[in-house]
Amino acid sequence: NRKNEAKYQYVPKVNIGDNEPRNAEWGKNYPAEYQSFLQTADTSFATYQGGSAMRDMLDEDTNLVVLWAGYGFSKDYSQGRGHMNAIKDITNSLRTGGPKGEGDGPMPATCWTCKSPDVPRLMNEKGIAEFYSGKWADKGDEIVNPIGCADCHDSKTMKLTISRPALVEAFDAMGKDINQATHQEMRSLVCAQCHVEYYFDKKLPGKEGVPYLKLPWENGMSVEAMEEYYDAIEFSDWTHKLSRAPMLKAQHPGYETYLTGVHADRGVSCADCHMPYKSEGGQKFTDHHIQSPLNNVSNACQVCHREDADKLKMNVYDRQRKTAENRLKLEGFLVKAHVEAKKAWDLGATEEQMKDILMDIRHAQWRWDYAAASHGASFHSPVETARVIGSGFTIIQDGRVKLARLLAELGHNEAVTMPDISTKEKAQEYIGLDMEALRKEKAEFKKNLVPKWLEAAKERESKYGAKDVSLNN
Amino acid sequence: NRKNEAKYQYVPKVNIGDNEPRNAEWGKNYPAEYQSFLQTADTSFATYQGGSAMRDMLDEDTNLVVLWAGYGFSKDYSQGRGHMNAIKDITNSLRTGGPKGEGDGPMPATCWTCKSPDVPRLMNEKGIAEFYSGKWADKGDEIVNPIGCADCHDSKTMKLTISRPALVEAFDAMGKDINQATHQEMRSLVCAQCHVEYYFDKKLPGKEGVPYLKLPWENGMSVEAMEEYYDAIEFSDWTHKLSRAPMLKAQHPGYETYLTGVHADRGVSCADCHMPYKSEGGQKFTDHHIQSPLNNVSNACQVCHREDADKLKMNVYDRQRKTAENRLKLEGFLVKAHVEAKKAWDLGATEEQMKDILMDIRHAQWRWDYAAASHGASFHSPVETARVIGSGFTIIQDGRVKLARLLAELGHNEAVTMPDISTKEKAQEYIGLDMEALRKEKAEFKKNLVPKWLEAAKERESKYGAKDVSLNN
Amino acid sequence: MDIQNKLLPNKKSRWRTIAVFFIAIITGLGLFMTKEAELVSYMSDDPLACVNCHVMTPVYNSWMHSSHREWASCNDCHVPHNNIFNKYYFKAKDGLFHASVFTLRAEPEVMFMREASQEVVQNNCIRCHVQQVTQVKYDGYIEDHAKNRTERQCWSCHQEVPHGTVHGISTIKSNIAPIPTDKEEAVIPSWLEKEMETK
Ligand code: HEC
Ligand code: HEC
Ligand code: HEC
Ligand code: HEC
Ligand code: HEC
Ligand code: HEC
Ligand code: HEC
Ligand code: HEC
Ligand code: HEC
Ligand code: HEC
Ligand code: HEC
Ligand code: HEC
Ligand code: HEC
Ligand code: HEC
Ligand SMILES: [Ca+2]
Ligand SMILES: [Ca+2]
Repeated sequence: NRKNEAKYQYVPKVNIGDNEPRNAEWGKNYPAEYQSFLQTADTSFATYQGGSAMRDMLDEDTNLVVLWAGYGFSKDYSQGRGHMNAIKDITNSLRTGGPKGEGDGPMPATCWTCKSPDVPRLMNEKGIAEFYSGKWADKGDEIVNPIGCADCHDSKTMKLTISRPALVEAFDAMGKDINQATHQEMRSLVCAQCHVEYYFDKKLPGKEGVPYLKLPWENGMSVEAMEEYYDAIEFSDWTHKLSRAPMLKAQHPGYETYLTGVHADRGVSCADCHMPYKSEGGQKFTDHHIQSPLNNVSNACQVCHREDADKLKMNVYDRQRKTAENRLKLEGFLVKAHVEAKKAWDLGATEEQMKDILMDIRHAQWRWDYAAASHGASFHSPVETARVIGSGFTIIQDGRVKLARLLAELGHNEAVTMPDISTKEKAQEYIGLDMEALRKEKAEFKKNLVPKWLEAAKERESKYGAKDVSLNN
Repeated sequence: NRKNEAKYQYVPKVNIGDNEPRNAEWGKNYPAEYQSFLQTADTSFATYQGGSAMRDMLDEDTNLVVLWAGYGFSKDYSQGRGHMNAIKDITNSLRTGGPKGEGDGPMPATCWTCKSPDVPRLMNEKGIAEFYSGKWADKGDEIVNPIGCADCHDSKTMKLTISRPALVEAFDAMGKDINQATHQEMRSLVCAQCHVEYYFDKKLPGKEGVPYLKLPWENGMSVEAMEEYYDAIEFSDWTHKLSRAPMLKAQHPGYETYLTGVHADRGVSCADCHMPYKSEGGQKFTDHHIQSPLNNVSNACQVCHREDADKLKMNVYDRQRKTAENRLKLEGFLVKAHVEAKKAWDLGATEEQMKDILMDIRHAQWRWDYAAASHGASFHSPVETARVIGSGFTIIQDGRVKLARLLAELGHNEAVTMPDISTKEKAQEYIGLDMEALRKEKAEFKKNLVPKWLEAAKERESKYGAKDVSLNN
Repeated sequence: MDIQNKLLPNKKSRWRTIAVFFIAIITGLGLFMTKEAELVSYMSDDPLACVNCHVMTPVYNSWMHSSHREWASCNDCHVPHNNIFNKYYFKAKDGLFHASVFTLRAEPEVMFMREASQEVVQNNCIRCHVQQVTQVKYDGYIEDHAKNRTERQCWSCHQEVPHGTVHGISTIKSNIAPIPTDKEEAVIPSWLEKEMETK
């Protein structure tokens, strides 16, 4: 029919192989999409709390340093930027440390999972568990292309496709079949491969020790359901350095929170707002410049809403501000709780006395993080986000009243003195980080190891060649 | 000209006088509107948290009894019902007590202000301050018609009109002129005459002692702006019986919260949802059966939203449930705070030690009430409502941590035992209410005084007569 | 079309017809019309201009209660928007037609859009909703839309947009739509105004 005719009326320049990781190769056939995709490298746009500009979150909000004391995020945490920056950002982040070579460094290979179309290629070549095994540095020469075409598309049909096993396994665990997803759902599910809360399961039967990437969705996607899941398997990401609470880190539960909002309820997909249709020179195509829709209100919002662009922006900011107001207050209480708990330990509190309090801290901070880390959520789903923050307030109030009584019992019946965390530096010093050392090892790693990775990759990719259509068809 | 001709193409049956209080008289000219207005007497519809059915709120949520200890609302508080019930409900409420005659009873005449079209009539006859003067019982024989036509309409032009001075004065205080209101705004402002937060100002220069009805909008309509206003004039509605905090009562800030929601932002008025257009027998008219729109989704919502009625209902319930979840938790903390404060007083706390704590209780409960009493707000403006509840959590956490330290200082370093408030009766007993006596005096009042009122009113109204058009024109 | 043609309308264009109609209105109906129908306001985009004629009150009121009140005025739908000349040409022609019918008191109980008007409205629906009705990606979002929309008028499905399902000039009994000639602004009744002054 005419639709298919139209679909193939362009003349393909090259044959794209399965799991082709090089975005430029795909770009030869789909130049409009590729050109717009390249723009995700841009880092000049900033909004109230988003955009593509580099923003040091620890600097903007020094509470975070204390909340994550003892965990990688207290070293370095920035605003997410466009997909083209994924490899660069994970390489530069102090969280991945300064590995000297294979087997070295703080992070596992699993960290690469959401950063590149080299991932499905490698998983195909090596096997899934094998991909997740070993250190982050072990695969540095294999993973060099930033998030791109093969992450979301089938190279033959260009249909949307799920390239990451974690999402498929999570659907299985919920008793759902991802193959039943509608076209419209796929326009969000390709994003749900990455913009979701995850953890590393090191106890997978048969794969013990491998940090296997998992989405904790078995009981559901709400903040309570995931908490219940983690509590049941007694999982914790780390032990807090001040309070010694067994902590959970929520990482970008963007898809989960989006689902609870009115846009999802009305069938609006991620791609509708973040990848709207675009006309250029009479040609219509999906804008692959994935970014804050506020940089593109006319295509992203005004398709459905005819209000002024300024008004729509204000709607977004309004929801973000109202959410931020309470999120920041909750954060303040959490900081106090950690410091008060530390004081209690210092005064000789027992494990028994601290047990309930630490669980309160764990649960309250989990809720805060679920609301905070799901970056778009204060717009995607402001009511659910507020509910989650409210539940965090509840738990931390219980915890802090218990703490006040415990401290009184230990002889300290007054407000606990709070540290000076007015700058990122002071906060990092307070939690005992040697930033100088971290920055130094990162610099050495970038000077010595990274160039080798790039060279090895270039060498490897040079053998792939381009499969010109005329030669192959 | 012919335009005006058309205006009266129907044949008016009667000439309606200025401030005609009898709805049935208006009904002779406007039968469709009148018939639908009569349906507000119906009390058979109930939703998750609204509807027209009689619902004893103190019974559904016994915390309320404790929160309002020492204040009328702890005696009796029900869900609002349709306008036709306004006179009946204020007469039956235990809050208005059992006056024996003029000058008796707990409530001022001002309480009548939002209950009847006899109010503008009386204000016109007696003067505004004179209307507000004296006891509620003093005007029982003057006010008998439930909320109706003259509250919202000009009798000559049928244009929407503002019949209550408080709203006009509040606009003045904000430096705005209500006469500039657009037709659309009027479709909400007629409601804002009553569905707003208010207080009784007994210090009005020249009218000292008269409980003059005022809307505290001078600094704005947000929860913070009104709080600031009340704090500045050191106003309190009552002193809490347990905690002795100087309390504020928020009464239905429905209009204020509606304004912060997305519907108001898009120009949707109260009347659009609560008085949608209706077709009956080939006639179109404004449905005057003002009620929960969930009893009428097709006219009230589906004009603008194409979703299933069930889905739209779920949207409403979803927002209400998420709000209720945190509102109830905040309520629980407030109850604790009052009981803990009482304990502190019992243990010999000083005014000085309690001062800050009592202000925290005042401010936190004000925020809770602002969110709770604005009945539709969890749908009208769920994000703002959540923000307000969040700010209540913040304040009460501070208060309760201070209380825990104070109690420890006073020798009570453990959780304070909470009273058994599992039923309304137990809760009312705990705060020291003699319900038997209250119910008895009410019964006597209804037996002895009310019939006299009705008779006197009948006598008075019989002299108004009906101004038949044929006789007058 | 070159620049000259844009500035100086082609002889065969509708410009002449427009001029003729303007003259017809001014001389033919003259002062009577001007007064009777608030002619000046009829040239504006204000919906109130249309309610100058009481027969337009039912459609005004239904529009006032429709989802489009905040977005589209009468002229957004009922007048062509493809170019400025066409807009006024159509308005003038329409105005003359309506005015004649009205003056002759020949208005039917239930009006129908003439075919020319229907085309205009259909095009205006599409003008505003072009993205929603033409983008392939909404095929999944709004089922069958692409297939159905081409063969029918939008309002064969979207009956409520914007005049509802009940039509006819007797559908409204108490016509109290705002009147453009009504300059009285106050919403406070005079007794209250007086009371508040004397308080
Ligand atoms: C109705 C439109 C809409 C939908 C649907 C939507 N988003 Fe968003 N998203 C936004 C807006 C608006 C922002 C706020 C951007 C800002 O603050 O600059 C945002 C923010 C984000 C951010 C943070 C971007 C930044 O610049 O900080 C991410 C990541 C994101 N969205 C991903 C997603 C994902 C994944 C989905 C689907 C699961 C999704 N969005 C669905 C409109 C949408
Ligand atoms: C399930 C997918 C997934 C996994 C696994 C994952 N990330 Fe990410 N990562 C993301 C997403 C999505 C973002 C963008 C978040 C946002 O801004 O909303 C991101 C952003 C980042 C950024 C840029 C922002 C910042 O925080 O400075 C860095 C660096 C990063 N990740 C490092 C890591 C490391 C290190 C690991 C392993 C511990 C890891 N990622 C594991 C999905 C993932
Ligand atoms: C393969 C993993 C992956 C997939 C698939 C993915 N993302 Fe991302 N996304 C990321 C990572 C990682 C980042 C952060 C990159 C960085 O900061 O270096 C990111 C960043 C973003 C940002 C922030 C951009 C900015 O300018 O601030 C948005 C918005 C976003 N993604 C939306 C989406 C949407 C919408 C989809 C699906 C259509 C999607 N993402 C699919 C991993 C992914
Ligand atoms: C994060 C996910 C994601 C990535 C990465 C991505 N795409 Fe897409 N792509 C989409 C989505 C979503 C659509 C819309 C599909 C639909 O609605 O059927 C799309 C559509 C397309 C289409 C169909 C035509 C059109 O414009 O709608 C082409 C061709 C395409 N992409 C090419 C590419 C190329 C080339 C790259 C790499 C440079 C790429 N895509 C990277 C998600 C992605
Ligand atoms: C594909 C259609 C579509 C797109 C694109 C879209 N929206 Fe919406 N939006 C909706 C629908 C549908 C609703 C639900 C209300 C309704 O049923 O009319 C909604 C609701 C809203 C609301 C009210 C919900 C709330 O949180 O109060 C706001 C505000 C909003 N959208 C803003 C935006 C902004 C800003 C963008 C662009 C970033 C956007 N929308 C993109 C369709 C869309
Ligand atoms: C967009 C539609 C909409 C608008 C506009 C709106 N409301 Fe509502 N209102 C609702 C819905 C839906 C409910 C919830 C009814 C329920 O819970 O049964 C509600 C509830 C109420 C209630 C409680 C009714 C009950 O049954 O408990 C009152 C009182 C109320 N609204 C008054 C107002 C006033 C006054 C305004 C304007 C200032 C207004 N509403 C504007 C839709 C609306
Ligand atoms: C500014 C207008 C206003 C004033 C003044 C006012 N009310 Fe009301 N009253 C209302 C509104 C509006 C409702 C409906 C509230 C709702 O359900 O959302 C109501 C409801 C009621 C009800 C029925 C529900 C219930 O609480 O049992 C009673 C009884 C009542 N009021 C008594 C009083 C008394 C006694 C006073 C004086 C202390 C008073 N009112 C003063 C506006 C007012
Ligand atoms: C003269 C004062 C007054 C005016 C004006 C007024 N209300 Fe009310 N309203 C009340 C009172 C008092 C009640 C509670 C009556 C009762 O419970 O006995 C009430 C009850 C309600 C209820 C609850 C009905 C139910 O079935 O539960 C709704 C909804 C409502 N009003 C909406 C409106 C809307 C919308 C407007 C404007 C179009 C409006 N009101 C104008 C005083 C007023
Ligand atoms: C709580 C406020 C309120 C009360 C009480 C009220 N009305 Fe209305 N009335 C309205 C509103 C709002 C409109 C719509 C006006 C508009 O949009 O111009 C209206 C419209 C009307 C209209 C115009 C025709 C129509 O149906 O739209 C008539 C006639 C009318 N009302 C008669 C009455 C009569 C008779 C009563 C008493 C039985 C009454 N009203 C009580 C608020 C009220
Ligand atoms: C006169 C038009 C109109 C009426 C009547 C109306 N709405 Fe809306 N509604 C809107 C507009 C406009 C928005 C904002 C979103 C947008 O711009 O599409 C909206 C937004 C919403 C949203 C999303 C906001 C949120 O809180 O998430 C919901 C849900 C909603 N409406 C439900 C209802 C229900 C239920 C009713 C009936 C009680 C109703 N609406 C009546 C026009 C209306
Ligand atoms: C959103 C588009 C839109 C707007 C705005 C609009 N109309 Fe219409 N109008 C229509 C459509 C569509 C019909 C055909 C209705 C039908 O046949 O069911 C129509 C029909 C009519 C008719 C024929 C009589 C009838 O009842 O069908 C009249 C007269 C009319 N409109 C006048 C007006 C006036 C006056 C206004 C402004 C107050 C207005 N319209 C605003 C779309 C619009
Ligand atoms: C001078 C009085 C008058 C004014 C002013 C007026 N109308 Fe009409 N209109 C009429 C009459 C009479 C008819 C009935 C014609 C018939 O169907 O015989 C009519 C019919 C219509 C129709 C249906 C017939 C058709 O043309 O397709 C539309 C649409 C319409 N009017 C729109 C408008 C709009 C839009 C305005 C304002 C810009 C307006 N009218 C102003 C008197 C008027
Ligand atoms: C001047 C621009 C304009 C014109 C002309 C117009 N619309 Fe709309 N339409 C809008 C806007 C704006 C919205 C509201 C979008 C939103 O939710 O923000 C809307 C909403 C809608 C909706 C969704 C709400 C509903 O009522 O179901 C439908 C369907 C619709 N229009 C159909 C039509 C049809 C059919 C016509 C022609 C008869 C038409 N529109 C003419 C601007 C227009
Ligand atoms: C065969 C029936 C049919 C025809 C003809 C039709 N539509 Fe629709 N339209 C629908 C249905 C069904 C929906 C989906 C409504 C829903 O979401 O429930 C819809 C939805 C819409 C929406 C989105 C409404 C929303 O809620 O966001 C718009 C805008 C719209 N149509 C405009 C048009 C326009 C403009 C035309 C004419 C070019 C048109 N439609 C012709 C049936 C039709
Ligand atoms: Ca996690
Ligand atoms: Ca008050």
